[in-house]
Amino acid sequence: MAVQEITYREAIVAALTEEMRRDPKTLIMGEDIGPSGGPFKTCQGLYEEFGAARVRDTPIAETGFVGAALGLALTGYRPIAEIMFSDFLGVCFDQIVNGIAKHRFMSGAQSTVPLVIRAIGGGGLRFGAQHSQTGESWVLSVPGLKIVCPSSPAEAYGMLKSAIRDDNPVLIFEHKGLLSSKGEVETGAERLLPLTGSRVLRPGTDATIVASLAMVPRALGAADLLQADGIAAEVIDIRALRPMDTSAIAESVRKTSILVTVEEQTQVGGWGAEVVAQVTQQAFDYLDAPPARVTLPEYPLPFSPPLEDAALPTPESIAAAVKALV
Amino acid sequence: MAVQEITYREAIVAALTEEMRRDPKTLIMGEDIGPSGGPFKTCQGLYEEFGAARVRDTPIAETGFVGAALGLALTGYRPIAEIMFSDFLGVCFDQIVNGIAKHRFMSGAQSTVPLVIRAIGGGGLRFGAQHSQTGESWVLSVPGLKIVCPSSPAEAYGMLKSAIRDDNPVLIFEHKGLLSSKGEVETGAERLLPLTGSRVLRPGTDATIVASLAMVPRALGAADLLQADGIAAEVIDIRALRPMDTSAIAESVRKTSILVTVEEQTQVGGWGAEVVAQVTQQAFDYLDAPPARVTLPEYPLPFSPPLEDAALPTPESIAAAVKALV
Amino acid sequence: MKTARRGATGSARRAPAAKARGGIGHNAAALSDADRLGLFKSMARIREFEDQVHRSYLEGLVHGTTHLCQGQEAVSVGAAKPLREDDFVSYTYRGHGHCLARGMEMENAFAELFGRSTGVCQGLGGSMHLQDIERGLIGSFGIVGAGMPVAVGAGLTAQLNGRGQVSMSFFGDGACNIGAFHESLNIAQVWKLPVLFVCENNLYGEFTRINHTTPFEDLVQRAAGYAMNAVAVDGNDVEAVYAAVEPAVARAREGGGPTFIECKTYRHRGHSRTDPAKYRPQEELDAWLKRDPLILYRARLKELKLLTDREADQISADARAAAQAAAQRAAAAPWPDKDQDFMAKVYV
Amino acid sequence: MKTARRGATGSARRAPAAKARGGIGHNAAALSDADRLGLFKSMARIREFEDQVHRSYLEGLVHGTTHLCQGQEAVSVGAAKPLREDDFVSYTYRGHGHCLARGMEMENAFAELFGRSTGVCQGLGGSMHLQDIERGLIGSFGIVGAGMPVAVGAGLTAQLNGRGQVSMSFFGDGACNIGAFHESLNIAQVWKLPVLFVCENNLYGEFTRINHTTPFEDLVQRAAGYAMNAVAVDGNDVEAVYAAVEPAVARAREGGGPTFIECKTYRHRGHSRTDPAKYRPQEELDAWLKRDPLILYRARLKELKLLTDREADQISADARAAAQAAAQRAAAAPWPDKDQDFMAKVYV
Ligand SMILES: Cc1ncc(C[n+]2csc(CCOP(=O)(O)OP(=O)(O)O)c2C)c(N)n1
Ligand SMILES: Cc1ncc(C[n+]2csc(CCOP(=O)(O)OP(=O)(O)O)c2C)c(N)n1
Ligand SMILES: [Mg+2]
Ligand SMILES: [Mg+2]
Repeated sequence: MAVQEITYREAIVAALTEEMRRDPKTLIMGEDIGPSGGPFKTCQGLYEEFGAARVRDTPIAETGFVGAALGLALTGYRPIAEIMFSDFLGVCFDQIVNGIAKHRFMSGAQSTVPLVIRAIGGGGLRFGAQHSQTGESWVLSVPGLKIVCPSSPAEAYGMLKSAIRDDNPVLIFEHKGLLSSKGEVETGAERLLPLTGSRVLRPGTDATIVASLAMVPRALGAADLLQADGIAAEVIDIRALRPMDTSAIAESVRKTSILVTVEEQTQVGGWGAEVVAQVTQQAFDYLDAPPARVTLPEYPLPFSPPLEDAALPTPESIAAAVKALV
Repeated sequence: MAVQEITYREAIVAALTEEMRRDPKTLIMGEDIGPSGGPFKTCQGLYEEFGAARVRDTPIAETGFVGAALGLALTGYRPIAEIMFSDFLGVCFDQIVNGIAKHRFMSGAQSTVPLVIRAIGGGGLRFGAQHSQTGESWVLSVPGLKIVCPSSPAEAYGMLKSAIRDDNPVLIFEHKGLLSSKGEVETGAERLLPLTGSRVLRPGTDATIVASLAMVPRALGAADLLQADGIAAEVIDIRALRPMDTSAIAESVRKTSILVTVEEQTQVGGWGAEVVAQVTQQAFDYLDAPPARVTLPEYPLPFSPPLEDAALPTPESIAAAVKALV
Repeated sequence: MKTARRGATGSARRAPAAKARGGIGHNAAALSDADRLGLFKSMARIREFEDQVHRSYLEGLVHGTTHLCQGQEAVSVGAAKPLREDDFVSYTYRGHGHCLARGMEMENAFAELFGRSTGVCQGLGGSMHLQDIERGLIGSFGIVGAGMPVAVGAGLTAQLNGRGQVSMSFFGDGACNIGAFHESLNIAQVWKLPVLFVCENNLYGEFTRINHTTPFEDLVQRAAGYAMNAVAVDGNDVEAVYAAVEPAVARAREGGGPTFIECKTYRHRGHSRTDPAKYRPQEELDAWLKRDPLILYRARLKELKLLTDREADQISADARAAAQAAAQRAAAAPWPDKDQDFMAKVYV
Repeated sequence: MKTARRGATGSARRAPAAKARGGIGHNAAALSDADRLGLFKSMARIREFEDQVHRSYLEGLVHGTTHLCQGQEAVSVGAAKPLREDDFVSYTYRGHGHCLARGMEMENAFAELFGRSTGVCQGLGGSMHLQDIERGLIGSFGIVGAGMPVAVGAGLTAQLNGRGQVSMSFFGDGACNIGAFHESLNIAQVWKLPVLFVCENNLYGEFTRINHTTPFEDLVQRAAGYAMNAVAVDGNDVEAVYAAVEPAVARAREGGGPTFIECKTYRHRGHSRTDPAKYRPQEELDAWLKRDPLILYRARLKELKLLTDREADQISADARAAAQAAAQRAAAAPWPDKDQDFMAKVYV
């Protein structure tokens, strides 16, 4: 019950540990998450505390264990599946989009599907095109899922706890570039965060910047740069992509009249388009300029460091996009 | 070399037949497409003409044969893969998004990936939530793919021919609700259609309606209804989703000042958002009202006929969306 | 009583030695006369249900498509027999038989196919997605193979619960070629889960015969790749199915792990309602029609003096009447409300 | 010459009878002295390349992660030996050895790992994605199992071309548990494709030992599920690998279909650069280090009087110097142009 400065990684471990203590029906499955604590150490200590029955090293078989999570959820358990790299969601995509997401609806709401899929993604670490994707765009359109994207230790902790208690399937996109980032978290408490809605991180009156995951610190960096130029940017972490609630973003835009979205995905098919479309709908008369989107380019992420860096949004490129509008 | 009134299904068969005659390196793989001609008869006669080596019944193993298509493409063939229902793209998603789409780029442009995936999707036929999806939203964000959506026999024919000749991976989303629809097609000719850009189907001055696949005839129906009310709607078939070129749509909106998109997918994550965002960008000062989107609701498609019908956009609901804006 | 025909394959040969009780090869628990009559009645009920679905289809009541299981009733019924109420079952779009064998009400099943509010899934699922979670009918999967990992998960639940439950997964011969099959068998075997993999080998996946898609017709051989206990059985002989499944279930309940059970059978009709099934050799069809599981079992019960022809006819007639009446009631049920709160059906 | 150790498993027992020429079990084509020296040199080259990658990594030149193959060189080299220039090879993120064994230039390989414009993939791929389409190196796959269906496709090309080409797919023990593996083996067997499935069983998938993820350690058993010709071999004995692969390749060239070849081996280092590999029992590691394929083959060549210790040392020293020089040149190469036309790299 103490407010502590911990890392995003530690926040994940704390949330998992606390929720697994709280409810014996929870269990976690994934590759190399047992004695070794996970390739990204996001399951550190779980095996020691909860044992092999509830902390399960799986074969390399994402369809198998993600599908098994559905079976567990339908029969009384609350499984958590770890996908080592979000990129691997491709190999179990069917289970997620046709199975997990639709099962309850197709049953006429007989069944509930209380499960969590944690997928660790993101670029900037020179992992190349098959190990650097965040992955949200692939599932953004899938009804029946809840999709959240924690950008800080507090969110990683609070949203993961909520996700585990939620009776619906929740996909959590974690970012490996954030794992060592630090922030204050009140662990051991019932600090649950909602699984919908966005969060204003920095108030401002001149422009609204909406970002997610590792783009959030970069958006905050952009706000600093803009501040120096006398532009007060409001920074919002969209945080939850499905169901998507953009009312607070529209509210902000009614004040700032300028909207810029920042995401670590290609422009076409990203959530930025949805935010732009919804906000244009809700705050049309308030917009001073067409909303802008800062995204990845429309090609796979290159491996070479200077090319990867050039492909990713930066505080500078975000600030430039804002300045072009105000 | 004759202009004929043929069905969308026959247009597909004609394009496949002609291109397979033209290039002995083409071949087609899929489930039950051999002697039986395919569950939707989209491969009728191919087996008889080209034989078992080039018209290949596969095991139920989409990852296997879609991955094999990549291997064929990398080694000198031009494979075409048929996915019986677009919904099944989920089981071979990884091969498409991490393999096929990225292979050339990751190779430093050494290799080319000349392959076509035809996926037959769409609702309205009471097939339930796992056999009624069109599927474009899942792949919309994937760089490296070309994605096209033919809405008429002429497009099914011309775009499929272009896709087969293209040296890039092309995903074609066909719609099973359109298979029996008829239209004029000049077969036997070099009537290739481009794989980017949209097409104006009906000119108008008061509103721009952009639709795809089975929503195109419905959008045209809406234009008829609007006409009766003195509203001249311009109807555009977006036709190609990736790379997306919205310049002609923006051009239209500069004239009409009103934009309504219509798609058979959920709103969140659909292409409509991208069109809205791009057009808002390009024609901001011309818009009289925030663009509207007519889409599926944010739940899986229900089986029961009245519920499925209520979920799908109709000429009436499209016309109503337009009227709310003009 | 017949015992299960052992698969004459390497996998069976190399299967772990049968345990004293519950191992494959051990005689199944004996069936009483009442059990036997029950098996026949259950098969007749499924047959008449499916025949009624076909008639209702022709009347325009069944929407979209539907996948009937006439000819395969002995599998659903024989395999369901050793199950307890608290066991779990997953199955496919061709799943009416499995649902009925577990006691699903005909009326609610018809109503689902008709898209009515009284359907088991309130009309949201349809023919391919009958579900009845209270009866352990955890899901009917439209994507080939997709139900198998889910059954593995239910098997893990069973193992963790420690109450001797089991999970049974039905799937076709065609499903044995897809990745989900492989991952499921491997995980179940590595974790020693109480899962029964019941393969209904009806020789066809849609319009394509097994020899075009699989290196052999005896799918029980697949189990060798997982060193899994396995057995092949005449899937048209309901008692043979029972005799193969019962010890495997008993073994699973006792912690002995999964079993792969290949049931050789045949579907009388086409793959789905639009398929006239012209791709099948007439002799093959004729041979299998002669081995109709209802005809076979009727003869057997007659031989055992448990059932006269008249009684058997009466059972079928009663089932037919019940199916007709249920379909009629279902057809009279209201359509679901278009203005209902669908989002409450998506999320809890 | 050693012959391949036959897998003492059912699958091997039940494998189709070996054909007169090229069948498994038939002696491989004899190796000349020059061949043997070539095998040793090729292994030394890979070893020194990987050791240099490690040093370059410590110097900050290798970005992201990298998966080294020290200890597994005999597989890459022995399996590559019977291949022709026009054959196809697919492999994984642990693929440096396979590329070098097919003649990839060290400098371009280093440059790729260093993200330079002279890299085989112009810096767009990285360590996990070395590719050289001209050498038949059709792809290095980062997703476990994903290269296998691609190899099947290349095998279909080979079959259709009718020029006796083959397709070889390298993958790990862990990959044997994923769906793509299953679908690939089945399709290759049903279509009788000239595909060599070379499993590098190094006992670990990342940090997890095979016994936690697979029902047995002799992965050759998997082949029984496809009735596929199969053989298990000492993957640290380069001639044994060759002797197992050569007849399988010959058989494939002649239309005899695919073979599954399990090579038992071990990686000396951790899974990837951040992994100290503490999860492995010291005795296991020690035993395998003693069976280092370079040590084993050096001893063998000495025994055959083909190589003195001095000559062997010289070969390694030369390879080390070559690797060092190549790395140096690669490190001096320019970064790729940030303003290049990337879209031209995506689409033709
Ligand atoms: C992944 C996937 N691919 C293809 C299909 C289309 N399909 C539906 S049933 C079927 C045949 C299945 O055959 P089998 O497993 O033998 O079951 P049966 O229909 O004979 O009961 C196919 C190909 C599907 N539903 N899912
Ligand atoms: C589908 C998928 N799941 C997980 C991973 C992460 N991963 C990379 S390598 C690896 C272990 C693979 O083991 P094995 O096949 O034995 O090959 P080895 O690394 O030993 O050469 C894992 C789990 C991946 N790349 N792809
Ligand atoms: Mg079948
Ligand atoms: Mg390994």
